[in-house]
Formats: sequence, structure tokens, C-alpha cells
Amino acid sequence: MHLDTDFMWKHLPDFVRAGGETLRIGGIAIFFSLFVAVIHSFILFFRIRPLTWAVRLHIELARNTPLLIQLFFLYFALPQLGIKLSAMTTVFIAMSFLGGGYFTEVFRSGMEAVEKSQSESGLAIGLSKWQLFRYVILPQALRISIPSLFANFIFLLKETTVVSAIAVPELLYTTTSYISLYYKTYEMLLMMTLCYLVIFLPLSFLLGYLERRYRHGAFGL
Amino acid sequence: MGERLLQLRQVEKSFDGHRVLKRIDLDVAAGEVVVILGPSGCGKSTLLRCLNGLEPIQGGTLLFKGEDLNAGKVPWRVTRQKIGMVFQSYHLFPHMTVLDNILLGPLKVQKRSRREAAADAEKLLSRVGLLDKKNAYPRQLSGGQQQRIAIVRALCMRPEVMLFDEVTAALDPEMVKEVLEVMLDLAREGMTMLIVTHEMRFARAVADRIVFMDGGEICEIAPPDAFFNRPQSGRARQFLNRFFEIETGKGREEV
Amino acid sequence: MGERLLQLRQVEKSFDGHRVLKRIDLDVAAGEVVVILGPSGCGKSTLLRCLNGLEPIQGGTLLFKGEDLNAGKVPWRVTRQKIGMVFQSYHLFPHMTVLDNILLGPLKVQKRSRREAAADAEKLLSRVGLLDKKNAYPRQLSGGQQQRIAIVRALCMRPEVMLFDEVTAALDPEMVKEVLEVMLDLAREGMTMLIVTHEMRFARAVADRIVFMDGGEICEIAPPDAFFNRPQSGRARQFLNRFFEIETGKGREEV
Amino acid sequence: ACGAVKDSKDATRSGAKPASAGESGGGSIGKIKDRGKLIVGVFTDKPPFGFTDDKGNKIGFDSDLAKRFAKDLLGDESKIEFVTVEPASRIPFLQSDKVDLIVANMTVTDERKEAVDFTNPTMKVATQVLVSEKSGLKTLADLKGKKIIVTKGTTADLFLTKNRPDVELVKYERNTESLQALKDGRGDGYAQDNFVLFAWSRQNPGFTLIPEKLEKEAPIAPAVKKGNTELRDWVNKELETLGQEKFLLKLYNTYVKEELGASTDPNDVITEGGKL
Amino acid sequence: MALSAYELLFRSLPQLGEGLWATLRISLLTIVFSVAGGIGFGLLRTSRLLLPRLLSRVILELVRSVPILVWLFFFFFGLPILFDIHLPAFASALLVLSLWGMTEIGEIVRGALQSLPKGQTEAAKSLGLSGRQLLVYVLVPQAVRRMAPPAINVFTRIVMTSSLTVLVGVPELIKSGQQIIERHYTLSYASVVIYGLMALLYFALCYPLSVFSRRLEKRWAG
Ligand SMILES: Nc1ncnc2c1ncn2[C@@H]1O[C@H](COP(=O)(O)OP(=O)(O)OP(=O)(O)O)[C@@H](O)[C@H]1O
Ligand SMILES: Nc1ncnc2c1ncn2[C@@H]1O[C@H](COP(=O)(O)OP(=O)(O)OP(=O)(O)O)[C@@H](O)[C@H]1O
Ligand SMILES: [Mg+2]
Ligand SMILES: [Mg+2]
Repeated sequence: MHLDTDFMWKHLPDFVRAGGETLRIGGIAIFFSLFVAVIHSFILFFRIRPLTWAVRLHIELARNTPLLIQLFFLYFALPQLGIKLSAMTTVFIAMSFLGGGYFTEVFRSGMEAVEKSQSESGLAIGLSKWQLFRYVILPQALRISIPSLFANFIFLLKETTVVSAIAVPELLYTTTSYISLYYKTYEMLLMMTLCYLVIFLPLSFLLGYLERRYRHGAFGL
Repeated sequence: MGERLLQLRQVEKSFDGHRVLKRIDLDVAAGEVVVILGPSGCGKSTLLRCLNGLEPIQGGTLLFKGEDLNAGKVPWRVTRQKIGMVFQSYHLFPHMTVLDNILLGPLKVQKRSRREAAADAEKLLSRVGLLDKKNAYPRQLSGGQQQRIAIVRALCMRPEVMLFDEVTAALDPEMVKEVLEVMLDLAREGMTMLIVTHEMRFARAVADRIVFMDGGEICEIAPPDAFFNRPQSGRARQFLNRFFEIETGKGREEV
Repeated sequence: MGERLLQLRQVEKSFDGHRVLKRIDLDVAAGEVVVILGPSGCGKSTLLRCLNGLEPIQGGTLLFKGEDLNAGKVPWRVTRQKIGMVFQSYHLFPHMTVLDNILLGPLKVQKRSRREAAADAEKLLSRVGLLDKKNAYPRQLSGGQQQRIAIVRALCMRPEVMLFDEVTAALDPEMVKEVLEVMLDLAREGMTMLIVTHEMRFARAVADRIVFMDGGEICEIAPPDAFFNRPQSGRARQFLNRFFEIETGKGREEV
Repeated sequence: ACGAVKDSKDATRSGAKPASAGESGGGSIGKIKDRGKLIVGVFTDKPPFGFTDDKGNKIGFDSDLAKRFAKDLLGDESKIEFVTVEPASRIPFLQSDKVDLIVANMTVTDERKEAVDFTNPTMKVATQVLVSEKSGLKTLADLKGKKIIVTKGTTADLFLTKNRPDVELVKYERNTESLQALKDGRGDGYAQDNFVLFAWSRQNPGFTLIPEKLEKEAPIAPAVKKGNTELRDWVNKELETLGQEKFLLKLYNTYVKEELGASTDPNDVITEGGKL
Repeated sequence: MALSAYELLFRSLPQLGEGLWATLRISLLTIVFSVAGGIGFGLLRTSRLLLPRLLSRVILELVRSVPILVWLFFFFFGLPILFDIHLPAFASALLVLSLWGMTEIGEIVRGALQSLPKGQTEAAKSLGLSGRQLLVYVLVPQAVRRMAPPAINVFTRIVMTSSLTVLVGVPELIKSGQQIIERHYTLSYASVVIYGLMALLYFALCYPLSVFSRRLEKRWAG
């Protein structure tokens, strides 16, 4: 098979830009998702009644409906109810909805993995429930969660492809645009693959490293 | 012996309808060392946990310096500062250094100044012989060292009573001694203590009174010599036998 | 006493260059009970694990009935059927019933008939007083019961030597006795055993010979009476002191 | 790009292949006849070219035309297998011998001619730009610097990308998405085949077409695999034959007339007989 | 042809049902193959031998880092062009999804195996069990309990990811919905109604799995 390398070179800058966009969206989405997840964990930890139900509902919706449909709902359906969000706002809401749901699950099992005795010895020195969460549970849950949290980062970063559906110029959008225009199918797919390899291979190796490092719950140093 | 520090009156505790403590009456005077003995599952740990508010009780009253602990007037969080507790498996916070473990309570709960609290902590650390470990992480320490840190962590809150729940049960036999000696030391200084242990010799050495429990009830309260030499209840005798029979062991017939 | 069953000659073992066993020489005769004592980390467990092929050795030879175990002629898988091992934390298979735990080896490894092996297993179970638990799952049993099952599991392979690595260390004090009695019973019947334990009285009662190790070396081999009354090496004396000092405890000054 | 040499080899070898050898298409007429069915790639969500009815049957201008091909080639219009394609996968389906023919509203361009062989056209679509009346845009020149919505891979997308670098394009996958985006004000206009726009703007007041056409005659044609001249020639001849009975006009009347309104001359849209 | 929202919903049901069935079919098959392949893959990943470990690691990194879409293109469009190997659309979709599912499940299997206490292996060895017997009788049955909840979570992701297969012409739920929406492109509420309905359908498909996984997690926690 003959590859049109000139064509690939010509569009390299577009792909670099798109790769940057993918990373930017992914990065911001991860940040917001973490934020959401910490708040959710807080709610779950303190069992703030009506809110825990909301958190559960969120988790179930996020995990059991496709991101594409969430995205379409926000982007195309909400304006009919008079709420118009920009593409980027939509992306960040939808992705933090998804990521927040997944990350909360990660934190939840992380918190459950912190032994009950840790809470008890915290209580025994008179810590309030907030102090217990802040100084004892959260730092340990975070550390325990690191490998699966990282696996979820990768998952979320991959889900960014879905946002091409609402015209956000990330990697997949760029690739399919060029394919539908010029039909340099294999050239464009190869470019996309290379971009994803550049992004994901290092992350994947980092994940492997973190997993080995934290498998036995190493703390400190 | 001082005034009554702890008074338990008809304390009841059940888990899902299963009665674990049955009408417990017990007084502990200031400066007194009470050792609680009894077979596994008889409710010793539960008793200590009730005194620390880790388990709510279903009946009776717990008085600390004459105040009803479960009246809800003083939150448990405050009371716990006066009642220190040490657990079987140390439960140090693995993500903090030794010093941070010890200072968490004094700084965050009691809002003491770091300087003053740290000085206090270091004094206590050097008393248990671990001052040089103050910047180590728990996992870098042996079990015996961790348990001594746990004791310091509780002491640094300046409690008026200390509760010890089988604090040497998880330790290698060689490390038992170093922990027991810290406790003996505390007893000598007049700390009020409630101790659950299976170390009979230590119990005998440290206790002012032995409380023997079985099936959620207090069967016998006696001074150590009396208890070990002339246990009154059949259940206590049976219990003591289990411990001592093998020691007077029959050995084996030569093959 | 019978022929030499196990012979260790200049056995060397290191972990990442750190020498854990240093030129160990030891003979165990058939029917003999050898108890290994020594401080934590001195290499006792490692020694047993080498004898069971769980750790490869870096030097010396291990002979079992005169055969070099590491020559590779007989695979470890086969040898292990003759050398039973019981661990500190029982390690029963949690997803199998007691009987299935016991029969796994006899059926799958030794390919014995289910009828015959089950009869064997039941005989052993009733010997340790647990026949009624044969269909229970491990989590439904107490630690002492689980450990007795673990011993039966090893015995049901009809081994010629049994290795015990601190089998009572994880048990509640009351359950220690029931396990030690099973072992005493085995000793009386003439089973060859290598036992690592911290139960001094039991060691004294069961042992034909005491092996005292420290820092990866054998420091002293002596009959139990001699060892406990007149330890030869300074290190053994120091070790024994740690155990006994608190028992002759100084008590506390009355406050 | 994937040479004709390999193709002829394919043709000779596959001629002997039994029909059961899998779904692979891209064959000569002999192979299609052996197989007993024509494999055609169509859109299933692009009315009026290729879409589905309530029951999920594939219908539309393109799909019905393909059915007619099957009937004339194999004697029965049910001897056809439709494969759902997407704008991005149309040409790979041909290149990899997965289908014999693509009839999926494909605009003929020079780049695409390098990848596939087009038959004679069946349509020439005029593309226009639909804008909000409030936007004040009146001519194509007004589009400069504006944000224009297109649907990925359409004629309008091709034209604007190539000829109007001064226009910012926002691309969606499907027509309804583009229309919705226009309605929500996510762009200043929507460039698309005009009859799609006609019908929609009738139901959604407040939007008008810029009268100027982007490109007067963008030919749309079925495509075969590069080098499959045998099938291409057959289709060309077939289109000629169909022209005599005004078959495309029939399709026009069924699918397009209503959208465009009776006032439009059908010959501005269809290329009966395959002639522009 | 102005339908009411209710009519639209009602008329769309058969077509959505077909899409649902298509999604269900490929998802179920993918799940079966992923579990079967995943167990093998997890074992390779934990192998003591270098070669299988290396090989499985390379496969893992490739599958993880290259988008599924690209794999679909490769197996369906690439193989015929490069090697003249023709896989039917459904088969290649199933192959790609299963390959991906296999690595996901494989990683879970690996995690479960590695999380088993070392004592279990040693106890089994000391009974003379061979490596294979160790796996079959001791490790795998225990690992299954640990991996069931996370594996079920992968199943729900398989259900959702299966929508990619439309690229190679395999029908599925989302495409069915889009066909309906596009058919009614002049109805502005079509997309709201249909996407809403699809969200419900996906939820109905995945939520039971989610509940089931939580149950197992609770039951096998001890
Ligand atoms: N959280 C709980 N839920 C239900 N039952 C409990 C709980 N904690 C303890 N129990 C039960 O209460 C009884 C007393 O338990 P406790 O731990 O106080 O015994 P113990 O005397 O400390 O025994 P050990 O010497 O083994 O520590 C036991 O029967 C135990 O099963
Ligand atoms: N897998 C291993 N890797 C590295 N070092 C090890 C390993 N196992 C044991 N060691 C080291 O070998 C030495 C001997 O360990 P071993 O477990 O045999 O001691 P022990 O006498 O059984 O102690 P204890 O009474 O605590 O069980 C210790 O210093 C230990 O840290
Ligand atoms: Mg207890
Ligand atoms: Mg050991």
C-alpha cells in the first residue's frame, strides 16, 4: 500500500494542534472530575441524606448511559428548553459528569479500603468527623486509589474522541474531517494512531509503574 | 486511692438483639489499675469500646467524674480527649510520621501550640525510648515500637484514664516485654488504667484489681493474688486452667 | 532413634546478597522432634521453607533419606508429599470445605481413591476433634480449629516429616492449647517433626533436641532440659531472659 | 492508489470463487452473478438519498436506484445486499472489496477520482447557504469571516474547504445535528444541498436561503473500485437505459419533488441518462 | 408528516428494538469472548516466563493506546488490502471488541491473581500441587470472586462501546436512533425524544449489571 507522505507532512501541524486539543480537553476534564469526585466522596462519607441519593443517581447515570447521548442531550436538546451551552462548556460538563461518576466510585472503594480501625483510632483521639475525613481517611484513600485513578484518567482521556460529534476539533474530528474530504484514509488513520501512541504509551507505562509501586499500599517516602 | 473516676451502672450492650454486655456494674477509682480477663468473645473489647464511645450502649449509665457520658451534654469528641485508648493492632496513621501521628490530636483537636505539644511529645517519646524515631514512618518500625508510639499518641492528649485492649496480642513474643514495661511504668506513676490482656503474669504484676468476665457478665472482681491463687467462680478456674495446663505439661513418652 | 531422615550440610541462603542462613549443619533422625528457637528474623522460617523447596538454596546440600533434594532428580512436587508443612496463618483454601481442603492433595496429587482418602481424612479429623466440621468452610471456624484442619491437611498426605512454622503465633491464647495438644499427640506417635515456636513450655515438653539460631547461624544444639537450665551461649541466655524476665516481674510500687 | 494489477488478479481468481466465500464484494460482473447478489454501500441516515422507513427497510433515491441495478443485473430487485456506510468509510469499503458499488450521494472530485472510479453522474446538486433572517447575510461574499456549519463530507464541505479559506467551518456528522446547531445559533449559516434546506426552512420560519449557489453543478455519482471498468461501464450503460424510461425522474418525484416544490425543474437536479 | 412526539415514540419502537437487539447480540458475544480470552491473557500477564509476559505486555500497550476505531479499520479495511484476508463485518467488529475486552478483563484477572495472598500458593505447593493444579483448584476460583465486580463494570462499557461497530456497517442501537431522527429531520423534537428513549434503553441494559456487580461485591467482601 502506498502512503502519501507529502499529504501527511502537510497536515502534521493540524494533528499536533488536534493532539493538543485532546490533551487540553482531557486534562481539564480530569481536573473537574476529580473536583466532583472529592465533593461526592465527602457527601458519601458524611452520609448527607438527600445528597447521597443524588450522588448515587449521578453515578448510575454516568456509568450506564453512553457519553455520546449525554453529550447530545446537553448540546442539542437543552437549547430547546432555552439553555444554550457552548461546545466547550458542554464538553466539560459531560466529561466531568462521566469522569466524576467513575472517579467517585474509585474513591469510594479507596475509602472502603481504609481500615475501619483507622477511623476508630482517629475518633479515639477526639478528632471530629471532618478532621477524620481531612487528615486520616482522604489522604489514605487517595493513595490507595492512585493506580485505579490513573487507569480512569486514561479511560477518560480516550473518551474525548466522543466530543468530535459536537464539532470540537480534537484528534478524531480532525481525522474524520480529512478522511471525508480527501479520502486519504490510511494516511490520516496512521497520523491519528501515532498521535494517540505518543499520548497514551507514556501514560500506560506510568500506570504500570504506579501499580507496582502502590500495589502493597506503600506509604510515605 | 482517689475519687471515683469511672462508674458503670447496669450497662447493657447488644448487637442486633444479641446481648454482649449484661448489666455491668464497675467503679474505677483515680489512680487505679483494673485488668479485665475473660475468654474470647466474652465482651472485654466491647466494654472498653463503650467507655470510649465507639459503641453506643443500650441501657444503664456510664459516669465519668460523675457526669453521664451518654446524656449528650458533652460530645464524645470532647470526652475522648480525657479517655485515651490503645488498640491491639496499634492503628497508627500510615501516611504520617511518628511525630505527626502523635501531634494530630494535640494540634487539631486541642489546638495546642506546636512548640509546646512537640516538646511534650518528645518527652514522652524519650520516655519510651523512641525519640530517635520521631521522623520515621510507622512501616519502618517494628510492632513493638509501633505500639509504644500508639501509647504515646494517646498519652500526649493528657488523658485521665487509659484503656488498653490486648495491646500485646499482635506482637512478636520478644517485643511484648518492651510494651508491657511502658505500661508498668505508667502504673507506677499513678495513671488510671483499664487493661484487657492475656498476659497473666503481667496482669498479676500490674493490677490493683482483676475483673473476670464471661458471657457478657462480670463473674468475679478480686485482687490479683486472690484471683490467681483462689479463683472463686468455676468459670474463672476453668479459664485459668486453659492457660496453665500446658505449662505444667505432661511432655511426651520417649519413643 | 531411627535412621537419619534429613541432613543439612553447609546450607547457605541469601536474599539479594543478604545472607540469611549461614553454613547450616543439622541432622534429623526418623521419629525425632527438633524445636528451633531464636529471635525474630534469625532465619528460622527461612530454614523450614528451604526444606520444603519454597526457597531455593544458594549453597550446601539438603539430603532427605540420603537423596540430594536439589539435585533436580526428583521434582520438589514429589518430595513435598513426603514433607508436610503447616504455616502460621493456616492458609486454608477459603473457597473449599474442610473436607475438600484436606482431600485436594490426596486426590489430585496422589491420585488416591476418594473413598479411601476420605476415610483417612475422617479418621484424622476425629482425632483432632473436628469431624463434625468436615462440611464447614474455613471462615466458619475459629483460628484454633482452622489450624488443626491445616495440620490434618498436611497429615493426610502421609508425610514422613512435618514442618511447623509458629503455628500458634496467630492464635488467641485460649486456642493455643488445642493445637499444641495435637502436636504433642503426633510426637508421642513417633512423627518426625521440625518445629519453630515461641511457646517455651511447649518446646520443653515436646522436643528431643532444641536448636538455637541467631543471625542465620546455629548457635547451640542441646536437649531441652540442658538448654533451658544451662544455656551455653551468651546469645541463648539473652534470648531466654527476654522471655522470662517479665514473668518473674517486679510488680509495681503501691501508689 | 491500490494498483490495477492486483485487481485483475483478483478478478480472475475470484471468478472461480463460490458465492459462499464470504461477504467480500468488489468483483467483476461474473463474480456478482456467481454470488447471486449485488453488494451496495448506502447511507441509512441521509434522507432523501439513503434512509430507512419505519420498519428499518433501506429506501431513498440512492437505495432505490441500487435496487433497480440489482433487478436489471440479476433479474430480481431483492438480490441486493445493502451495507450501511458512513461518510468516512465509503471509499475504504470499495478499496477493500467489501462492496461492489457505492451509491451514497458521493460528490465527484479530483482527489476522489484518484481513489475510486466514478460512473456517470445521477444528480447534480446545487448547494446553498441557509442563514437566519436576523443575520443580515445576503450574498456569498458576506460569508467572509463568518462561522458556517456544514455536514462532514458533503459537497458543501468540500467546496468551502477548498474555495473559501476565509470562512470558518463547523462540522457535524449528520444533517439534523447541523440544522439544530443552526437553529441554536451555533453558526451564522448552514451550507448544504439545497433541497434539504428547502423543506426544513419551510417548517422553521426565520431562516432564508442566500439565493446564490455555491457551486452550480456538483456531479454526484455512484462509484466502483478503482480499475473495475467492467462494472463501471455496465452502470453507465444501465443509466443510459434507465434514462429512456425516465427512471430517475420517478425517483425524483418520490423523494425530492416534495422537498423542492413543484416549481423546480427536475432536470436541474437529476442527470437522466447519466449526462450532465 | 407532522407526528406528535407520542406517535413518533410509538412508531420508533420496532426500529429501536432491532437496534437494541443488535447491540445486545454483539455485546453478549463480546463479553463471552472477552472473559474467555481475558482469563488466558491475565495468566499470560502473570506468567513466570519472559516471552509470554513480554508478548502480552506488547499486545496490552497496543490495544490500550490505539483507538478501537483504528483497530476496526485495520481488521476490516486494512487486512483485505494488505494481505487479502477478508473478515465479514460482524466478525471483525466482534474480533476488535473482544480483543479490547480481553485486555481489560485480562488486567482485572491479573490484578485479582496478584492480590491473592502468597500463602495460598505456598500452601498449595507444599501439598505437592503442580503449577496447573495450583491455578485450576486454588488461584482461579478465588480470583474469580475478586474480579467479578470490576469485570461486570467492563461489561457495561462493552455495551456502550459496541456503538463504534457501525463504522464497518454493523447495525446497533445508536445508529437505529439516528436513522429515525434523520428521517424526521423536520421535526425539531425528534432528537430529544429519540435520544431520551435511547438513554433509557441503555440504562435498562446496563443498570441491572451495575446492581449485580454491587451485590457480588457485598456478598464476596468478607
Ligand atoms: N460489631 C459487632 N457486631 C456484631 N457482634 C459483635 C460486634 N463486635 C463484637 N461482637 C460480638 O460481641 C461479643 C463480644 O465481643 P468482644 O470483641 O467484646 O469480645 P472480647 O472479649 O474482646 O474477645 P477477644 O478476647 O476475642 O477479643 C462477641 O460474641 C462478638 O461476636
Ligand atoms: N522473601 C524475602 N526477601 C528478602 N528478605 C527476606 C525474605 N524472607 C525473609 N527475609 C529476611 O531473612 C531474614 C530471616 O527471615 P525469617 O523469616 O527466616 O526469620 P524468622 O527467624 O522466621 O523470624 P520470625 O520469628 O519473625 O518469623 C530476615 O532478616 C528477613 O528480613
Ligand atoms: Mg477483644
Ligand atoms: Mg518466621
